Amino acid sequence: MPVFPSVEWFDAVSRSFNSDEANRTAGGGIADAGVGIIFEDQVFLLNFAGYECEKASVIQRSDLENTDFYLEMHPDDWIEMLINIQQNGTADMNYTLNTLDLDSEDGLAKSATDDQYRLDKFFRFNQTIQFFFDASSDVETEFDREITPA
Amino acid sequence: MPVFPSIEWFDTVRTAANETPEFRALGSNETNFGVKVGDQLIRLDFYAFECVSVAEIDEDGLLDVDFYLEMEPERWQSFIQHIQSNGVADAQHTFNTLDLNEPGGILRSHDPYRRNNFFRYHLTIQKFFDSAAAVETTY
Amino acid sequence: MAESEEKQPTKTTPPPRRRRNLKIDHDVEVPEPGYAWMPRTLEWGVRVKPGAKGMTMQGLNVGIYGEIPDRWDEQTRMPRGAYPMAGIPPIGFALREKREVWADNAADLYEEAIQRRWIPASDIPWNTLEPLPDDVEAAMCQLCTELSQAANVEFETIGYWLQHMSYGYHEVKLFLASNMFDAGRHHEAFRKRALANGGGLGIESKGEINRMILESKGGWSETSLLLHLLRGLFIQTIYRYGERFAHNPAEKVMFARALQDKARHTAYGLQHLRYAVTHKQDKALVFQQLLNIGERVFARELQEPVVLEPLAVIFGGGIEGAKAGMREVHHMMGDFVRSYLASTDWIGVHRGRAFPKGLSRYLEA
Amino acid sequence: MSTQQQSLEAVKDYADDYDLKLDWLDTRGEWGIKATPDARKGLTLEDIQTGSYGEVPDHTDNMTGRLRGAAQREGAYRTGGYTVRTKSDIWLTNAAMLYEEALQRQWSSATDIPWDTIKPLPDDVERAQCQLATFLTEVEFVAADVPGKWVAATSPDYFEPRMFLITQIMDESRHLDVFRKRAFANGGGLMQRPDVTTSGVVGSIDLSKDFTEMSSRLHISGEGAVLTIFRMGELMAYNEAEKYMYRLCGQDESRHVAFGVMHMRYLAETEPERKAEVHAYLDEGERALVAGNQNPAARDTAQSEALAVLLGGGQKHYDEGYKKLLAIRKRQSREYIQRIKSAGFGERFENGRANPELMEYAKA
Repeated sequence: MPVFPSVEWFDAVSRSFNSDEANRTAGGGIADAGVGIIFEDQVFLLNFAGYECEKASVIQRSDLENTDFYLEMHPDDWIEMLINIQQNGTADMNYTLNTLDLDSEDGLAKSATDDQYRLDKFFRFNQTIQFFFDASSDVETEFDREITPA
Repeated sequence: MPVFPSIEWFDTVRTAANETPEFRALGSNETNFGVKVGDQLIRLDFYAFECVSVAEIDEDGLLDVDFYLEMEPERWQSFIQHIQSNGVADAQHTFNTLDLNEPGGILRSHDPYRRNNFFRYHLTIQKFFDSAAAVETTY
Repeated sequence: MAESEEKQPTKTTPPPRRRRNLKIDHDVEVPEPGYAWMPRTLEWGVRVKPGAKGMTMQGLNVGIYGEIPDRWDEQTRMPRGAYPMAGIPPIGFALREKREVWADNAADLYEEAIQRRWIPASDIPWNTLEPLPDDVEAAMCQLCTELSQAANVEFETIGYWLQHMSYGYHEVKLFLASNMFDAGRHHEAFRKRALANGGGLGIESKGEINRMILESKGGWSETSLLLHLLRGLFIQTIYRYGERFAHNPAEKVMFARALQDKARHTAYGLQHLRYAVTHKQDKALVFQQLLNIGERVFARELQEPVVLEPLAVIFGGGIEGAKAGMREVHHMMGDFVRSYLASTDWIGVHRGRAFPKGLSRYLEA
Repeated sequence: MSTQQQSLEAVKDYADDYDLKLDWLDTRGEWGIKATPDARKGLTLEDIQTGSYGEVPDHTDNMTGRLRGAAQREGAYRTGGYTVRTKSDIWLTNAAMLYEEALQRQWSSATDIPWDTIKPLPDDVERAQCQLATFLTEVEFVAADVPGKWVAATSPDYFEPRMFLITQIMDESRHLDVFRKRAFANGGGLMQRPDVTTSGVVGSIDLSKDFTEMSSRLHISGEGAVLTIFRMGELMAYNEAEKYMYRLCGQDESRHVAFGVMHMRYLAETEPERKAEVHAYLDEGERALVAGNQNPAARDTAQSEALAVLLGGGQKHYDEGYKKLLAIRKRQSREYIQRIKSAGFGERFENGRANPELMEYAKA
């Protein structure tokens, strides 16, 4: 069972996301973006190209400057979001990415270069990124800790 | 095994088409049209993303449809058999091509506005008949 | 120092805190709300449910919201049925009569356009293109040049008119936006075909018909007559024959898809033009006059070889077959003229003896 | 395969025999072009920017509607009357990509919104939602009418940005329609139309005579503000239908914003002498952003009251909703500032030119 977060876990989610053609319609579709993911001191890069998430890899924090934007939350909030997705099949109304972004003091989507054009890709491809994390409901996931919901 | 043409045959194809995601993915439509096989006349009603009904009609019923497709029974049979051997109608067997290839054409209508519905939905109609590929048929 | 440490970004952010609600300033002074807008509605209690086609624009036309006035005097963008506010400066819409734009099928055609959309980049199997003989490729490229330019004229024309149509008839504005979108797709698809198989673009059109459509500024109905009926049906007929004579699945799909779009535009044109004729006494006469000229311009430009000759080469499978191909072109023109005359009759404009020889000669084909 | 020259000679002989002109065969654009589809996206507009067909002139006298790269014809009518004939007036580096993205990411308000998830809401909340929907129904099609005019006014040599503008027209149609649908979907109706916002007053999007002026107001100020509304809409949605509606509109809107940012960036890089003029448009845009006529998140408008009701969860919690609205305005202001910096006009936030009230919002 893959552990969140890990390349193995992101690969499993990518397989589920990439294989579901429904993710290409209804506001999904091609999305070219490098998306960073920060979970404590672990940093990952997701490469979205065309209709798919093509690759997940571990990167250095300094490499975030090469991403279009990155998503960073308190580790407990990451886990809470993913549990919510697993319970509902998709994120419910309180756990969509945009809601998490606006409804938190620090925000969720950030830019390492302060380039709003690249950060705006979070909005441009919002449904695709949402479909991606929603696809994690198909992936049995292990977490490295237990959390108390906020 | 349903006989072509019969209500049973068209109903079987209708069920197969409605269950095909590619059929629905071609988009919504709203038309009714006739299929004339020799003296036999069948009316098909399409609405939204489905073929909603098939019914037998008489010659007068042709006045109530947007258009109808007419071929001799042997031509229809050969057309269906082609789909069944090929899986789908190939480039020479699309209705538009058949209409232009056949002397006198196969598309008929008494109303130019309603005739135009064939062109609006021809890919959906084509996909409907492609669904016959999986329907065991006798003639 | 390790490389990763050296590459640390200069900008550091504090570690994220546990999520909590948006940070708000509780000391801010909140002005008393007026709520003047709260009771302002002309009709309340509407509950439209989605049907088999989902929630459609046509489905919204209930109660007062479904009352479509013959004239819309509002000179701003106020949505039909919204609670009006006094003192809004006008924008100035030229088309405010229902008969100038309306077609009963506009809302449904708009939804249909969305449901039946396609994507030239990925829905056309471009990898099925195979090299063609130079003469056939050149003819195909010339045809695509002409079709792409005609689509360009179509969206330029609608782009001009869209801003002049009042918001009382938003269904028509929405449909025409989809018509522009379709035309853009045709412009794109035919350009792509010309540049995808070892050829290139051909020569531009002389532009007689283009000019006639683009310079039609007297009224939208008159423009629609030329754009949707005269030129539109011609292009639609070419698409039909394009599907029939496609050399590969890519061309087959391209023409088949474009044909559906074009038939939608025709459906609007026919309904609108009939509406215009039946709601204005002399409109049929105006259309007669315009077509007397327009058909002759059309027939004259057909003498230019850039459309019918390439079609003859395509239909004939090459220049050597162009003679046989030209016979097919005559069939095509016969189909066009018959559908055109049936359509003019349908809208209430009977061409009769005024129809030019340059076109009627194809009726024998 | 024969060479083109051999084919042409054979053709000419044949043409003489059969009374064909065939002159179009040897009067053409560049020959031998074979664009290759992208493995992931199919054959895109970027793929066909190849050979001479990818060369975009800095200035064009193409007034006949000729496709870029097609052969010019003597005696062709000057049908275009195009006023945009200078590349920097409309160009951006990625219009082709944004066009393809727009085609791929279309959606249907009829069938992609889960309308059946809408359940009756308290009257004050429903009224607030309908008030906002009425506002958006009206303002969204401004961004369809106006680009239509510019599509018609721009030379086909710059067809990539024109193509993008056509997708925007389609997007905005969908926005008009989805908010009208929302107003009627849950026992409500349309409410008070906005005052002034979309009318033809000086400096308005409608009246701009210059594309960049129009774009700075439409794509940067206007749509940037509306993007924030869509984000707020998603945050305060009361059901899945609203959640989807705002999220999908937000995607579209951010594409339009991206167009504006990249056009301004191109202009700043290629015609820095126009920067002062663009700052004047931004001055106007910022005044509108804080004045409340254009921006529903601004204070003391019907829309801002409706937003506060929605964000708070009803009239009873208006104060809390209002405070949330202000907090979001801070985000909106910061995003706007960052966008302008991305576009190459960030100096206005260093030299004191930026609207002080806006800066205050961002700081608060």
